[in-house]
Amino acid sequence: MMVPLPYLMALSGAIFAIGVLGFLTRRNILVMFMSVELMLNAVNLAFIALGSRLGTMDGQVIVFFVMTVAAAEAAVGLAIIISIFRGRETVHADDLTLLRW
Amino acid sequence: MAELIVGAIEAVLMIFIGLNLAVFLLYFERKGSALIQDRVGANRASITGLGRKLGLPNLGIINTLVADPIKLFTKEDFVPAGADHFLHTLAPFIALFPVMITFVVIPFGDTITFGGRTFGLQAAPLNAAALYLLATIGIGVYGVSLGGWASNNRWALLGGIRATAQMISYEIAMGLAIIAIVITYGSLDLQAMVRMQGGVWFGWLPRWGIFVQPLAFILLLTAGIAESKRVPFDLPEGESELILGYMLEYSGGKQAAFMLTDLAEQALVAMLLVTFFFGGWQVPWLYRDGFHLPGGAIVALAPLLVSIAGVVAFLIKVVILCSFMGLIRWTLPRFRYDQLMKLGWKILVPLGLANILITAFVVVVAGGAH
Amino acid sequence: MPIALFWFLAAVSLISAFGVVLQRNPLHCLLALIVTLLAIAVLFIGEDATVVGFLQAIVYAGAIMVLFLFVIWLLNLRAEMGPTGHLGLKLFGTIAVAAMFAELMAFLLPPHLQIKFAGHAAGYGSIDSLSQTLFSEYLVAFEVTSVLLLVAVIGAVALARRSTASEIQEHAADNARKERSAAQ
Amino acid sequence: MVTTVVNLPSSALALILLFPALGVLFNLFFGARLGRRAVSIVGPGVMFLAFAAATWALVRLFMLPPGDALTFTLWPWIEAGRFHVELALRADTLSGVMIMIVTGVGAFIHLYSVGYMAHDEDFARFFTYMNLFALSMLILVLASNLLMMFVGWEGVGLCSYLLIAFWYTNPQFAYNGRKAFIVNRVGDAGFILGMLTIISVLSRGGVWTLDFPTIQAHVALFTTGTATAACLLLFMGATGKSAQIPLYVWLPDAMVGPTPVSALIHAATMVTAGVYMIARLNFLFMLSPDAMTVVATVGALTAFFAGTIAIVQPDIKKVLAYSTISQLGYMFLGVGSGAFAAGIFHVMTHAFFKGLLFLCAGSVIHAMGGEQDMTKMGALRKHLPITFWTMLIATLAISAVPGFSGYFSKDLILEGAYESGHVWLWGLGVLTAGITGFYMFRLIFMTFFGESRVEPEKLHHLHESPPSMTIPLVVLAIASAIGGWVGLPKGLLWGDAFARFLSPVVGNFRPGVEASTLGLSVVATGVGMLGILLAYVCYIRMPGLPMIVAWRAKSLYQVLLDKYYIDEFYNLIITRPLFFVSNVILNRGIDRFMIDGTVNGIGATVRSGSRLARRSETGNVQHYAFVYVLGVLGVVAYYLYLVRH
Repeated sequence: MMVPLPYLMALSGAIFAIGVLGFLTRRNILVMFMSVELMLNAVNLAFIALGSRLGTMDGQVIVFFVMTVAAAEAAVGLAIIISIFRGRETVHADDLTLLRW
Repeated sequence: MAELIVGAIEAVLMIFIGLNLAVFLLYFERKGSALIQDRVGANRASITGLGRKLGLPNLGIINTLVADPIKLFTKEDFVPAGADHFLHTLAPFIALFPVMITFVVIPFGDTITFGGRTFGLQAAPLNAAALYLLATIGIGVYGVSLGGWASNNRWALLGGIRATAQMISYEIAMGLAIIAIVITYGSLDLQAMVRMQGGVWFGWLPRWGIFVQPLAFILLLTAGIAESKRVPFDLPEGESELILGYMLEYSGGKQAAFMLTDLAEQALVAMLLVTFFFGGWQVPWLYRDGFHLPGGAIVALAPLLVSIAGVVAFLIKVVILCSFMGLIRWTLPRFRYDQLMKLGWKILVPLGLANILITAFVVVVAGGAH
Repeated sequence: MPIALFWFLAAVSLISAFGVVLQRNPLHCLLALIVTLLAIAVLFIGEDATVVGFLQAIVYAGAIMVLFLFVIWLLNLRAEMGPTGHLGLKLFGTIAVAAMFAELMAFLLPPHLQIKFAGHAAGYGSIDSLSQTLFSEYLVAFEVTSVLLLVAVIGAVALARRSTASEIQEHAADNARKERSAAQ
Repeated sequence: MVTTVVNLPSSALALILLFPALGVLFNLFFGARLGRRAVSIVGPGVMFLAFAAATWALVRLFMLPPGDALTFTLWPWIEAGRFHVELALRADTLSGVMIMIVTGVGAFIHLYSVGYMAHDEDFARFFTYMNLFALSMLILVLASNLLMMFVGWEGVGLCSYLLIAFWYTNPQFAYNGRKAFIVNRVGDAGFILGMLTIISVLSRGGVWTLDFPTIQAHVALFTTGTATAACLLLFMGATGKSAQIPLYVWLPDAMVGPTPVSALIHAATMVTAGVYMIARLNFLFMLSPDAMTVVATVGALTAFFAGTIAIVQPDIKKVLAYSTISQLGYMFLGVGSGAFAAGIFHVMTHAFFKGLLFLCAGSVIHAMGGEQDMTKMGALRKHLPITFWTMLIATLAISAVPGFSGYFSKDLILEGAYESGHVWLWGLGVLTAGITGFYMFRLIFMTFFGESRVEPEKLHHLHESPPSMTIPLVVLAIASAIGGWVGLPKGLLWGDAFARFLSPVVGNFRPGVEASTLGLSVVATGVGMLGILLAYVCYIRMPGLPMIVAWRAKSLYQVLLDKYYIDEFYNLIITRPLFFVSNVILNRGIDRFMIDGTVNGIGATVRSGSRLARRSETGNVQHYAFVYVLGVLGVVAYYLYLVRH
């Protein structure tokens, strides 16, 4: 007995929305980063759910890849954050507005 | 439904066993070390000196197993100023919880039959138990690290960081070892692994994993001890340099929880080693219908007895391994931090990888596992 | 998976997700995130994606998040005091996100997503089937991903490591040489 | 007159081009680094090698049956549809003569330059240009088709510009260089148009190439009209390159270049390119009597006017420049009246003696430390003996004293002019002969005779030039003395061997009017002697006389001195209006106002627009993300729409 697909999709959509919200409203880069991870997981959930309903492994494989990429992204992203912090002594998104006219 | 209930009971039983093993280790800490170091050790607080009257040697069981716990759990629960209350309280249980829930996947016996119904003696017959182990152990990191961080104390924080780094590093070695084992048995199911270790080679040698994966055994043993942060890997606690490391700011029940975690982890590691390498509940030459001795003689046994024998054998093996780790604890000095990392990354990990390669090669060539 | 369990997990994941967004202390956010990940992992397992679920717990919750933890420690981040972010951004951001959520619901809930589902084949989501798929039709992607990881490691090291004393001296020497050449 | 021409491939031609090319590369890339020694060896060396190769080619030509030619095809150059031009070299007797002149005279002038430019810091650059010039000139004369000839044509123009403005730090010199270049452009426009005319005519006849033999073979395709058009246009190019009326104005100013340049480019070789071109296309010009008449007339007039101007010029090189123009006029008179061989003959002799004259003048200037004004010279005879004697020989040659080279060639030309019926032009030519004698000996007398007018401080370091300069003088002196004997009057010894040698290419001169060669020659020579005598009287016997004459005929004198105000005239009718139009209308009106206005307007609009737009670029990631979310909203809405319908 499986959970109805729309529930899962709705859950994933909700988590995704929350992630977006966090990305938009938090000023701490790290927390923004975490919000990104939230979104990733929401999408993963959708993949898994649809994959299992369609009876294919593809969804899971894609999630597998998403995890890998997330790992890489976390490594590099955090390294960048560290180097930024060394240079600017801040992790606040609205203090890091150098790429500007 | 019955399965669920029985499973719950078994789970409770397993956790109970685990905790008791932890306590046994605690006792062994005291008395065993005294034994090794040729001291008297814990010998106080015998109630009414009864044992003395009976002329029994004073094993200091009381003050180890009764007085100390009482003392611990009646102490004041102290939270340092400026500490993060929530996390400070949460940390020990985050540390303890994963270990607890890990016990439930360990098969401690074959099947037992009650009133015509057969139950597997494994609380949670999980078909991906090996992964489950890794997952829970991985989660275990947070308790220690958060505990260190939440104490608002430099020593504690250092201890936490050390603990985190150490556990993460050795998780890799552990994972590699387990992967090799999984390749060998061709299954993630611990019960299946144990079943495969039944029977004998050449008519007399039990088909235990240790004979197939000695290297994996060494890896898993080392990594396991490191995971449980026991000597010689107790840098996170490192009394001489960090006082008590991440436990520094803890007292009473919480500290007890932390210590319990370590001990339970050790017990867990012992169980895993037994499961992976020493045939779990398998008794040499014992089959469902009784002993088939190498000579060819057959001693018939009742199925119930066989099952119980399995459980007992499992416990005995675990105790032996625990004691072995205790020996190690009192034999080896503590590593230096760089030595620790070097050992983890430059020795264990490459060994693990090589082991995986060889194993996979052999498996492919031999066609099929075991 | 029992529907009740699903509701429970959904509640947990949503609450903790909100926790990620709303808490002030980055560490608490991290914890909340970990909880979310674990809940989602269980959901995976409930969807017969056993291996991926455990991987989620091991890799995501067990490793990547520790990375975050380390960074938080390294930067010694404490709770943010005072208002965080721009008010306008918060307001409009919330509105936009609400709109997007509404759209997503409208897009995901309706019946056209009701896929007729007749149970899973044996061994679906087991490590065997995953490996089969992964190493047959996704092999190239898999290999490329390994390269990606390697590159990421190198990049992370290159970005985060402090230059050693000798390197600093070299750098200074270079600059001096440049100036001299410029002077000439 | 179409002869079935046999073409023998010969790598000698390639060698002739190869050596100067190597010289160019060497001097260009290593010259400055390896220093004067290397350059002064390589620069002239390559020319002598080319001379050797040219000699070899000529010897082979001699051995061929008349009418045959050597060819060397490198590769197809242009393949545009059916139009096909090959990069090919072709040497018939005409080219043979030219390459001998170019490489021979050129080689010695290179040698001379080593001494003359010894103290110039841009030694290597000079020889780079010189070799490049030689290369271009050789391409011009060896080209097997009109287009390739044009390449050489432009190449020599470029080198001429580079070398005139060699001392570019002097703005006046640079200006003169540009003047030469621009005036040549005018002519070259004519050349291009002529070429296009030929192409169009030929292509209409189904011939899609410009090879000279092919053109010659299909010359029947030309009507008199088209031929006239083509010829006049080409002649326009010739007037530019060869400094004829109306485009001669650049040549006198070109004298600011180093003297070897004047000798090589502006006397011996480049300026004769026009003559060569007409001779090369003789078959075409023969088709249009009008064109021929124009050529002859222009030549005669140029000869006369230039001569008259030369009479009064005080600057030694100016005198020589105008005499060059005048001599070129002779050549055109020759080719214009159909005596192509005579024209080329004069090209050769003129190359000898005028090159020599310039070199001598250079030697004099060298000795005088850059002084060019003859009124500040005089009595240099004892100081520069070699220069004096060689220059005297050259002067005798140019003033057509019998026996010297100039005599034969000029005689042939005048004879041709008379016999082709242009009696007036003949008269003009004879008159010019007198003028020539007069101004040349005026030059000699003012320079080497009379009492010295040299500033005392220059007097003591007067010195004969180094051997590297004097040797070429001697060689060329010999050449200009006896060089004419290859074309003696008919019947005398080997007769006009030169004309016979060329005849397969330029055909034989077919007189229209009968006349006694001897008589004509006597008249011309007599007039020439008269001029010399007059000069003697004016500048040796009674040196005051010129002043008096000049004072009496003040206006005429002034007019002559100011070269008939031609430059001023051109300024007035061409340069000024051109400047006005370009500056006021094109520059200020169209360029600055309309184009710049539009561009700047657009720019300003964009800038002000972006000044607003960049407000949106806050640099804050979250703002961007917000916009991104809005985009997502849009996309999802669109898909919703799709799903619903």
